[in-house]
Amino acid sequence: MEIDKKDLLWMYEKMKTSRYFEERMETAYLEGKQPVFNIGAGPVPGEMHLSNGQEPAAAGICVHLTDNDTVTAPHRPHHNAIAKGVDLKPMTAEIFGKVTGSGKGKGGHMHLFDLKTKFSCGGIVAAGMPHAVGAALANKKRGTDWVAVAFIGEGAANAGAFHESLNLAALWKLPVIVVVEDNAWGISVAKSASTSVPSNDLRGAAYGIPGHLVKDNDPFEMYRVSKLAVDRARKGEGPTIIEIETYRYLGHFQGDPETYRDPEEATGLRAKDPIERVKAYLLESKLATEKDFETLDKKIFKEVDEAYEFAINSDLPKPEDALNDVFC
Amino acid sequence: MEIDKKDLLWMYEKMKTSRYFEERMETAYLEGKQPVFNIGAGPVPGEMHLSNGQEPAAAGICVHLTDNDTVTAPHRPHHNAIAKGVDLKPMTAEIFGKVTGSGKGKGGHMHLFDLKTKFSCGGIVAAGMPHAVGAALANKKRGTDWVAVAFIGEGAANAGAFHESLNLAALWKLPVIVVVEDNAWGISVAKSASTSVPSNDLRGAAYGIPGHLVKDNDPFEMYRVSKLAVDRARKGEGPTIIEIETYRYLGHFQGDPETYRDPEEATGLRAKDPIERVKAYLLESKLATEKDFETLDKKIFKEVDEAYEFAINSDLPKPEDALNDVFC
Amino acid sequence: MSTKTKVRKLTGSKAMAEAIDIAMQDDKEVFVMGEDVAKYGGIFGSTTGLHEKYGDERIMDTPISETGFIGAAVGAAGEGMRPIVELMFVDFVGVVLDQIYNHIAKIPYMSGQAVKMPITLITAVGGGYSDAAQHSQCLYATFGHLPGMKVVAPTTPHDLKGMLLAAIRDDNPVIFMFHKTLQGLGWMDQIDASIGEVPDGDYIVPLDKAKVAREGTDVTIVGVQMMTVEALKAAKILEKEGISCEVIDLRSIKPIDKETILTSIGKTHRLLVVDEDYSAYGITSEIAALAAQEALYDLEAPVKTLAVPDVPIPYSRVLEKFVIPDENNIVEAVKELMDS
Amino acid sequence: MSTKTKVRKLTGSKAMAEAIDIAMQDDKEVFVMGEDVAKYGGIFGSTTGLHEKYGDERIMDTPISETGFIGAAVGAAGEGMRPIVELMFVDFVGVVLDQIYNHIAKIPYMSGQAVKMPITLITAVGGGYSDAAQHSQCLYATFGHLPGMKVVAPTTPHDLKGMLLAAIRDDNPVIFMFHKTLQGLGWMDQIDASIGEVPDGDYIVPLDKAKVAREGTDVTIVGVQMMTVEALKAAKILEKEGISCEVIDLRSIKPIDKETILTSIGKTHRLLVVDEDYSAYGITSEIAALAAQEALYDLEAPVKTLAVPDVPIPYSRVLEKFVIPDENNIVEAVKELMDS
Ligand SMILES: Cc1ncc(C[n+]2csc(CCOP(=O)(O)OP(=O)(O)O)c2C)c(N)n1
Ligand SMILES: Cc1ncc(C[n+]2csc(CCOP(=O)(O)OP(=O)(O)O)c2C)c(N)n1
Ligand SMILES: [Mg+2]
Ligand SMILES: [Mg+2]
Repeated sequence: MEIDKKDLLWMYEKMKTSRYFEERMETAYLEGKQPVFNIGAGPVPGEMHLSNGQEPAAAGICVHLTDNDTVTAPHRPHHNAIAKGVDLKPMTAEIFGKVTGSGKGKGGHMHLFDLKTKFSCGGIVAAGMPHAVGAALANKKRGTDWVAVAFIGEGAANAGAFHESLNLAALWKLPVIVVVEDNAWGISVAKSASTSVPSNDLRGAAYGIPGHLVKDNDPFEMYRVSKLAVDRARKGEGPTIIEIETYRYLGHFQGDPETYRDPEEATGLRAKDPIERVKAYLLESKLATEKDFETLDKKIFKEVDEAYEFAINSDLPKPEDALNDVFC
Repeated sequence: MEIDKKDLLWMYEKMKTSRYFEERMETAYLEGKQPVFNIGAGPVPGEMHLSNGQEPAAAGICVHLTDNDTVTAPHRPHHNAIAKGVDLKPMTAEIFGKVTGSGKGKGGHMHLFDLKTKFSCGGIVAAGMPHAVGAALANKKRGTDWVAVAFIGEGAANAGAFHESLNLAALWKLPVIVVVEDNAWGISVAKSASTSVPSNDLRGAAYGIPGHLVKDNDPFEMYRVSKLAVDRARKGEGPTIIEIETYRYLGHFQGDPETYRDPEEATGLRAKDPIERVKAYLLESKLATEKDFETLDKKIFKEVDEAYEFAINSDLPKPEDALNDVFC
Repeated sequence: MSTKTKVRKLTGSKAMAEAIDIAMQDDKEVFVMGEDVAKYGGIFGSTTGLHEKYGDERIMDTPISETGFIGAAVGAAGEGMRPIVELMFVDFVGVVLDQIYNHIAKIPYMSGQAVKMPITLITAVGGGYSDAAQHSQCLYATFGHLPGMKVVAPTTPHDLKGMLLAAIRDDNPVIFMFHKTLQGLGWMDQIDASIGEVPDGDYIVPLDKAKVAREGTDVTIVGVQMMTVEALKAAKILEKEGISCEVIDLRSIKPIDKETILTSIGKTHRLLVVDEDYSAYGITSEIAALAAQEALYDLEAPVKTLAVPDVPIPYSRVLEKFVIPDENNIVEAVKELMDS
Repeated sequence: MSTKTKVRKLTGSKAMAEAIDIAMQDDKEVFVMGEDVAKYGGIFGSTTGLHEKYGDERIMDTPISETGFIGAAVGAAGEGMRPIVELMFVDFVGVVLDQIYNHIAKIPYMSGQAVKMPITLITAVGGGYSDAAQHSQCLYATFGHLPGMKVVAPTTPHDLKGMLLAAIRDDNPVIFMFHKTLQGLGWMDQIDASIGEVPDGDYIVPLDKAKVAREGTDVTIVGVQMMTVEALKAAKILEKEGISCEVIDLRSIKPIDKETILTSIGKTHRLLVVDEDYSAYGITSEIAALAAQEALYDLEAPVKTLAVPDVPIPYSRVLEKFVIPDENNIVEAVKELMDS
């Protein structure tokens, strides 16, 4: 399928933004955690799940979405949020636990919420799927053609919420797309040790809905099947499952010893980096020049750097603020 | 497939026993509930879910099982228990809340347990499925060829536990057979309003396991596919899903106004009664005579009547017994 | 009561259905999801007649997928709708607690109130009719312990209607527990308390206030739902013996209306707490603790409590009767309290 | 301590792994199921080294299917095995509570003890490291409220090993809660309390006994896990100011060891209860209620309590520190208690 230049550049920008955001986060997270690593120390404490390598899963479908469409994401949400267009400043500030954060510092990196772009995420595996179903239900009740996308990992596809959500979505013909980001691992558990089928697109058969499999983290193929799924949903034809074989360059969380996998694995994946693949394609097909990318990258770095500055320079909440916001 | 006489007569006996047991229960349950119906009144209080019409689902597979094989059943368990060979006396006494009951009167009709025949049931939809998976896991660990059968209703096939259990069973190649008793209704909700696929055998595709569909409550076909599934499980080849279109002659529970379905429905189903079908086949094919059935029925009625007598004549527990048996 | 003044009496279930009807009429964002809420009208009658009136779009039967449809309420609320979801029996909360306590209850806080969860979860509680260990629980404290939810358990038809209307219109998540025996259903035990005066039209009963159901001077009895009913029966009996009981109908499990309780203790100096839920970490402990912390010097006797001893609810009637407190247990306990 | 006496010190996680090792060695029916319990050794180290020793058959990684594999423990226990299942974070209990409280906890009772459930559920609790609202809870009382389970929360490596061995061998279901910060993990805050003397070999610590962690005469402080640790720190500070604190390490959430607590109150006449779990319907209320019912005349001051105010655990460090009680809050509270 022909992918127009605009969309490809958009995908490149989102993927590159996400990658650079995560690389800065990798560094920021280690602050205060050296020489002795302590998960609770530093300006960014707590668990940190980074998405380096998984960018195509997010950008390849969000390119087909607008602010009216809903996205729910799991514990590894940064690339999804960035592709959906979440404002980086409150997002970054939240991760730094600042009062200017999207949750006033109460949520943290696994709990980012943005009403404007209808983005949310959470730390309980598969729990975002019914949320997407509910958003899609509201969309249908209101007669809009808005859709809802639920991102999950391949490990989450074995949780009960996966089944209940897809049955509901199919039964009620709701505009839901489930994107399974298969990064081959659920923490230390390989897909073959968690999943009784080779890929989760096959599970569409259990709900009478289509499933698509995107191999080898292919941004172009992700773009293509996502378009089919989003169009189908907008037309009121119901849900779709998309599984994409993606890459987890880093550990499950920062600090993961990764004793369960061959260090070579990540090296091999990095050699096939999807962002570089998109860039190469655009260059080869003369859709963009090195110069264009220099300009674009500058813009990207600037936006991310400003978000980090904003976060770092923002104030912490007042301790007693902890007691507010339980009820409105 | 040839079904030998012995098996067919066994199935007839179990189905007839179950039917007569339920018919007596229908009457017993109404005691003390007339003229004004009060679910809490009479010698058999609480909810009562009867299985009249669903006998083939139970007898058609239990004919292939021994005491070493495990069965878990849901809230509508009597036909499953009887087909598995549970001793009618403690079972009936439990339903009457007597101290001689299988749970000393603490469990009730939804909570019948029998170690000898490895039977259990419970009141939470789909919750028995993981129990069957666990029994099968123990069987496999011990190197036996024992299997575990989980009976559920078609409504339960949309619960998360269904998905998690089948994925585990398939992943670990466990000797599990899931029998979905499709009686067309989940209380007042029709299958078409709860299930996104026409039948749950199709959901085998989500786990890479076979599925069988038995149409029109056919005892012979249920016998046949159950043999395939049980043999497969005993050989260590993994789980199977069987769905059988069965009949619910009565309301969801006794006292159900059934305003949601056409009274004609049950009448139509009764006209195709599966027990009569088996009897007719045995007579036509000259495998049994009317005389044989007279003798057999007498034996059946006697056994059931004795169980009711035992239950009715047994003592109630002492009130303070309520405090025992939390811990051993 | 006088037949002159025109009063209208409804059962608990009719009162609930009327509240939902009013709320749906004046706000099209309100809709209902649950098992058997449509044609059946709810197993315990909470949506009686509403499906005929509002149709499949707004009174939605669901599959047996509590995590799916109660989780869907989160997404719908995120889009600005006001879902009412029914969890048929509170005993089933174990298959959906995550969506309730980690999501519905916490999203407003985790988002700094950017995202509101105006969800009302209605659920049936209570035993007394031999429905055994998985269909007879109250679990008041299970919800009360977890932050982010208002938890109410009204007793009278009047309060069922007024508090349900308040719950549906509250922008915070509300767990609305109704007692099966107080629904006035034709197929259950018909008790007087399940029928009562219910004003026509629209009115609100606050979600955070207990009610003095009967005034008294010698002892304070705190209960909720059926335990309030039993306490009132006991109070009548004790009155004949010259003991004056003040009966407080808790109504709100979370927050607890400390003021009403402390005021009463200040007056009677004796406290009995009665609960149909389990004893450990339950209502009886919560309110006894309130006394120990804020009314110690008012107490003229050790606090007494009656609750389900820490056993599952047994099936057999004799056993169940033994574990659920009733008027006789209360009469006895009050007498002991007066003598101590 | 003296270097002459040969002592062996272990972290909490090593102590747990050693207990499981011993139990698996002397009973082949014992096996472990959980997420990342095999090669990873458990996210919080509870099964460190066991997969190498026992292999896939007995140390089983599972999919993210808590209802599936914890429910499977029911079936395996029914066949006479003794499963140990790990729920990685207690916060995830919402996806599997049904199997735990309606099945594991009730089957023995519903079957009149015909069917036993010798299942040990191990699960990580606690906050203090900014893991936010869905990964920092304790939920002690959530389990304590529901009948049919023994619920323990050991503090020291010594007790972690001894109580885990007792739990695995108990024929009743046991919920074994271990505190992340007390596991002595290399990637978390390294605190002294997470390392301690642990005897070699096989020994049992009873599941139903609290422990006087420090003797004192002026005030009784009851805590569990990190709150015991904070209480002991506070006691040291208060000692310098001439206030003698008796610190009780609760250890057993259910049943509560009333005798140990009442004896101490009888001695000190003042009670402070500290809890890292939510305040409402929690440990602080349960123990304050015990005093109000059984030690009213021993109390010389109203009971004081410190717990997480009823809010979700916030992410930002300053906010989280504000809601979780620490030694300073305890020192303050004790002083107020002495002045009242
Ligand atoms: C219900 C639940 N169980 C377990 C966990 C712990 N946990 C967090 S992430 C994770 C692995 C998820 O794997 P996958 O879905 O493949 O996502 P990935 O981390 O690979 O992006 C687990 C087990 C959780 N958060 N929620
Ligand atoms: C988790 C859970 N949700 C809801 C219920 C209430 N309930 C009991 S039986 C039933 C219908 C079950 O339908 P099906 O599985 O088809 O079995 P059938 O009653 O038709 O035999 C429902 C909704 C329950 N017991 N457990
Ligand atoms: Mg993964
Ligand atoms: Mg059915």
